[in-house]
Amino acid sequence: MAESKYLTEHYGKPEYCTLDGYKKLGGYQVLEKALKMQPQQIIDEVKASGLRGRGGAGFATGVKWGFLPNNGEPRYLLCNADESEPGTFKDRLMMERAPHQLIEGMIISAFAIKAKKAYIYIRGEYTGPAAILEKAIAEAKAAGYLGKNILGSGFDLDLDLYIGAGAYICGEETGMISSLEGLKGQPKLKPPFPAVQGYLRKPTIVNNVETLAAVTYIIRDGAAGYRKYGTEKSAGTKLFSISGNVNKPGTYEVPLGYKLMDLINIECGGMKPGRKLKAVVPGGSSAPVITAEECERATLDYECLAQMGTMLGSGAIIVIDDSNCMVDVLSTITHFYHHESCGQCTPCREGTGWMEKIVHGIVHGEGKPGDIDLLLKIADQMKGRTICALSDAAALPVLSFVTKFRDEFEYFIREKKSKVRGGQIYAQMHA
Amino acid sequence: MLKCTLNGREVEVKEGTTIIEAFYQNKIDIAHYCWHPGLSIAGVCRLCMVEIEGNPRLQIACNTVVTEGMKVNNQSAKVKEAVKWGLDFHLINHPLDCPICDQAGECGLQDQYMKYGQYDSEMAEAKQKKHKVVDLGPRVVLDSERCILCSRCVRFTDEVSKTNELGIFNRGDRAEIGTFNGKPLANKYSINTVDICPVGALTSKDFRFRQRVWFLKDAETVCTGCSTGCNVKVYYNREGLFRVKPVYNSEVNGHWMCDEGRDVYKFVNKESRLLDARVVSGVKSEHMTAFEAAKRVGEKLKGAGKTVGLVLTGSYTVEEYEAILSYFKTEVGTDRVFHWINNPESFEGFDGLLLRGDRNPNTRGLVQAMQKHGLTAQWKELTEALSTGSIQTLVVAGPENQVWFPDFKVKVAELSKATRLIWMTSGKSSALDELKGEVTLIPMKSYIEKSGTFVNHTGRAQTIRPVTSIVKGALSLTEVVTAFRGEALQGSEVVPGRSENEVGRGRIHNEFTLSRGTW
Amino acid sequence: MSTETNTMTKSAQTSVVRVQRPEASSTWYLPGIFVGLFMTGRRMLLNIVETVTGRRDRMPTVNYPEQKYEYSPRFKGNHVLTVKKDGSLRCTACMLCATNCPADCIHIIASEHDDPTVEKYPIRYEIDVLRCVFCGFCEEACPVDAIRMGPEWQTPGVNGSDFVYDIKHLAYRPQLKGGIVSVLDESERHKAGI
Amino acid sequence: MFKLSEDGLKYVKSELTRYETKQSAIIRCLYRAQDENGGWVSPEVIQHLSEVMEIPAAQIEEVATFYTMFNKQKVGRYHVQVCCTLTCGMLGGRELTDAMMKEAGCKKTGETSADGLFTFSKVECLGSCDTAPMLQINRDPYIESLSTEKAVQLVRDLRAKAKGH
Repeated sequence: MAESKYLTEHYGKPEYCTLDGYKKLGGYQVLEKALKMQPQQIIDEVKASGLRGRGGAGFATGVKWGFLPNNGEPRYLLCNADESEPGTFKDRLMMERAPHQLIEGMIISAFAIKAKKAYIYIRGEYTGPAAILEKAIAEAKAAGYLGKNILGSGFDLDLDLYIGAGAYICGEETGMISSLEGLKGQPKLKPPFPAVQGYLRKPTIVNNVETLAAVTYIIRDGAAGYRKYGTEKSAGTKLFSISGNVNKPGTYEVPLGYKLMDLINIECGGMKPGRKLKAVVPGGSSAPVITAEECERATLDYECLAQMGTMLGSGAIIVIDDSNCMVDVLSTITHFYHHESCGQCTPCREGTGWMEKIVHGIVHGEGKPGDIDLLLKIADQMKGRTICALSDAAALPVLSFVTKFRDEFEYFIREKKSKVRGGQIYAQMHA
Repeated sequence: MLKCTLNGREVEVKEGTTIIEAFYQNKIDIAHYCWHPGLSIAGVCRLCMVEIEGNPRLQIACNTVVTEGMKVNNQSAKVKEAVKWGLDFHLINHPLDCPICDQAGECGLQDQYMKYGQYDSEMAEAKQKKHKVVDLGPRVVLDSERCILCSRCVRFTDEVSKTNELGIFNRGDRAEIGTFNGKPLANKYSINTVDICPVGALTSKDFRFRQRVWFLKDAETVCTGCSTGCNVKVYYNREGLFRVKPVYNSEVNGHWMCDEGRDVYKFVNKESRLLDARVVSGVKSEHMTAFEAAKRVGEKLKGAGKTVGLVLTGSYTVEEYEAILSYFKTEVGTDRVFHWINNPESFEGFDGLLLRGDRNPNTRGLVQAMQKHGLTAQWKELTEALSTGSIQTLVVAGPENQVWFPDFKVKVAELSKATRLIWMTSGKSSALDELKGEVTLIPMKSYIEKSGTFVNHTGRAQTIRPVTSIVKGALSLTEVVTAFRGEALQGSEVVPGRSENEVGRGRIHNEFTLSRGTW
Repeated sequence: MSTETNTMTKSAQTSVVRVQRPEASSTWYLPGIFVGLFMTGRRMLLNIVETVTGRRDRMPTVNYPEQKYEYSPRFKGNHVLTVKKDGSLRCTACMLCATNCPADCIHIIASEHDDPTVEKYPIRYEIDVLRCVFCGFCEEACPVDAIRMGPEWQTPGVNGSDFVYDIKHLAYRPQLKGGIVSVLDESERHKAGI
Repeated sequence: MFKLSEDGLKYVKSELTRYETKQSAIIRCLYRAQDENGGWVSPEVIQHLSEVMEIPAAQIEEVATFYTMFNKQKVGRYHVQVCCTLTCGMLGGRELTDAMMKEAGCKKTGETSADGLFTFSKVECLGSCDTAPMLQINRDPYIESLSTEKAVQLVRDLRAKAKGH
């Protein structure tokens, strides 16, 4: 099996960014087909396709759409383009290379869930993609794909772009809704879930860029056509963002169920010369790390990775070779979560800071013998204790790093220097 | 009604009740900081964890609605472990400056630590430094290090006072409560934020450092600051009253009270009280007990008829009005009774939440009593009668809260036109001290020293009980009437000594003191 | 009695020892009186001999008040309020000593300090030494080593007010030579999180 | 005192009605005000916005302090934000920041260089891990696939460019 260009078929063609170029390559034809369908038909098709959310949680999209209450309240569709999970950069590529693909997917999805207003929430740092999207939205509006009575179907949709300002937590759907409401991006209590009470307490569906883009393809090829790719439970293709110590990092689209080692060795050109694979973080920084041996068995689908105690997440694969000190890597991760905790729930607010201080102490040679067990205890108590999953996301890497590479941590605490690179790691060289 | 089981106890609750409300209604302890019955649900302290049968994950009780047959437990080992850790997370950056913290003794962190904690913290890293002793406004001081970011105060200013001064700035463990750019927290309800603060982050400037809370006893009474009649608790010891806090009453004040109402206790303390009776006659001035002075006045009042006038303010109880009005009507023989209101312009005012322009607790009671006795005299009749001299003897009762009578000094001057003036009040005032001519000043009991009934603006009657004695020998209006009649005082109004219960409490306190470390 | 005690304090599982005391009526005091008289007489005679022979240093009695007996430095006598390095009071007016005091003899009035790092300090700190039972609980309760009980034991005075010790006496009396410095300074206090 | 320009006021007014609630306009208006105030959000900026937008100042301050892209302190002309999370951290983002700071003459992050040109921040993942290490200057497009030499050269180039003006 090799890389399959399905969503990314036309990526890299500069004209694909413009409306005309996009239309020439088959764009907006599916929209015409979709607008002739019944909304429920589209939802059923998406349900049948087995499409699962590509943002991280992997929740079945069709099922999520089915949660919307039928009470005649206005509904909202939000596109989550606040891609901030460390290691993830696929959405940026999609928005830069194919803005109209996202817009078409959003119009179809909005039509399916009967939303009259849709937002794309893009992270503030993505000023380039934001400009491209604004232009594309203006083009689509001018061409009548957005606005009143789209293509004579009687369906209205207003699509707008909302820019964030630098907060990881706004990638969480209720955090994003808070941010969109003009508040701090702090997640909201669930229940009520956004599908029932979301943006402005109205039913709201939040989907990832890739998920919404894939809807177009499901309608084009039908559920069966989409299911040609991937496995029974993990259908379709997925864009994987691969970074770290490989020869050709980048975004690759492969069907789900693809072998992890194939992706690293074939698509990414393998490890750097003379280096050995040490570990892989398979789904963005919050996914528990897997060791080189586990990588041999890993296939890129939701089930296999869940079985290994980790997750597919957003499809961000960070490859770590043997030149890296795992304590040092963990220190950047704990710093990240400490910095990004919104500060609402106590276990997360205090726990992320505590863990960072401990790991920081270890990398600066101030570790104490009890630190490892304390880290495990703190991480364990942070799991499942908070409103959103950030606390879990902060705890899981700590748990997995410490248990799977315990020897490195113990060595560091004992010798006050790293086991790799002869102890030459950043924290100690630049103290 | 729904049936559910809390810690193995089957109870019935209304539909839509959250688990924490069910716990509260059934008086079962549950740890929590951010939940407050008068505010929206924040769900951030993560302390009210409960185990629900059939759910592998612990849930927070404040945001989970009870369903039929739900079995909830907050005593399991799993919950206790979670609460212990939840508490530890709260405490790792807490400065533990309990020795100088006013909240010590009534602090949520201390209470929960004794219940769920009692461990040695494993936190060895440096604590987060934040701002201390921040002057937040005219009445509140903030200590950010002690703050646990439960957001109660922020929700209060957003939802109740609707003044939006407070916010949580920054994020993560750098987050701090504060006002924008040092703008003062100066709404009329600001001390409520101190009340609802579960820790010592917000402290009241007025109460700050004046007493440790464990030296204070408390008693429930009614606020006399305005005609709303908020239910309050006063905190006192033998030195006097120290603070006032609201008590929940859904029909009167909810959970809150205004800042000005909290100043009422100051009129009660010895510093601002008239301590003994004074009879001034020309240049001669004589001090005596209130009872003696009242008795002498009574001798002259009896049967004096219409040359006697009576001025009443709305600060007294229904029982007192009844006693004095029937005395004046029948035994003195006058119907010249006048109602003195504090500020005619803003008398009907209302700030939309609690505070009313009528700053008397019992205006309604007075009006009802006067109607009952068929007394209809208007204030201008008094002015006329004083200038014509048809009223020679004037008896004035009140006001107890002189600061809220802006025209107090003007009125004193006006009323002193009477040949003989008998002024009964609990508060001392330079205007009264400077009165010349035939003047008798009689010290009255404050609302904290007597029993009776106040009728608030809605017509709701609320009773008060004597709490403590501050000025010995001061009288209530009822007792004044007894003295007028020359009868002996019954001991009924005397504040009882230490009850058996209190003795018991003292013993427990001593035993704790003497056997430390054994519990 | 012993069984009753056991049921009362189940947590204290130490066994109760029955103490046998002789009946009062069966006790002879006369021999004891004679022993006492002998000892007193012997001491008196020795004192006379030692005075006459000029060996006063061997005498166990002292000529109070000219001569004063020095107690052990660990003696728990008169209270001392310690000071910080700059000479100001160490006390934070937390009132734990007053709370713990079984004789209710400590009276403190706290106030806000100008320096926000100090925050709270006593403007009045009084010990009514006539009520004091010298139990030492105040010293134990103090979280910042602000009150100690020193080796001085004399408490003379001519009227009641002399026995109410104020800050000036407790912290700055001449015997203390400018004040005793607390072992817990500010930085340590912050480290300890107090 | 800070005041928005004519255009800025017009922009804020139009943003206020762009979304369902006027609160939603806070972020965009803060960006605009930050640009007009020389790259940072001062208390005056928030006060002014609060008056123009008729939103409590505390609410705007909450938003301004919550998000990292609003600078609460004055920054240099080039606010260099270097990603130091995970991949960028592994591939030398932190070392690179130190080298750039040394070249620019900044002792620590958040400090503005003496010539007022540079302020450095170590920021969290910017979503360009395949081109690590990378950085962003102000809100301009990313500068990617750096090495220490390239980064130091970048500082020199920017300085030369600023002098040229």
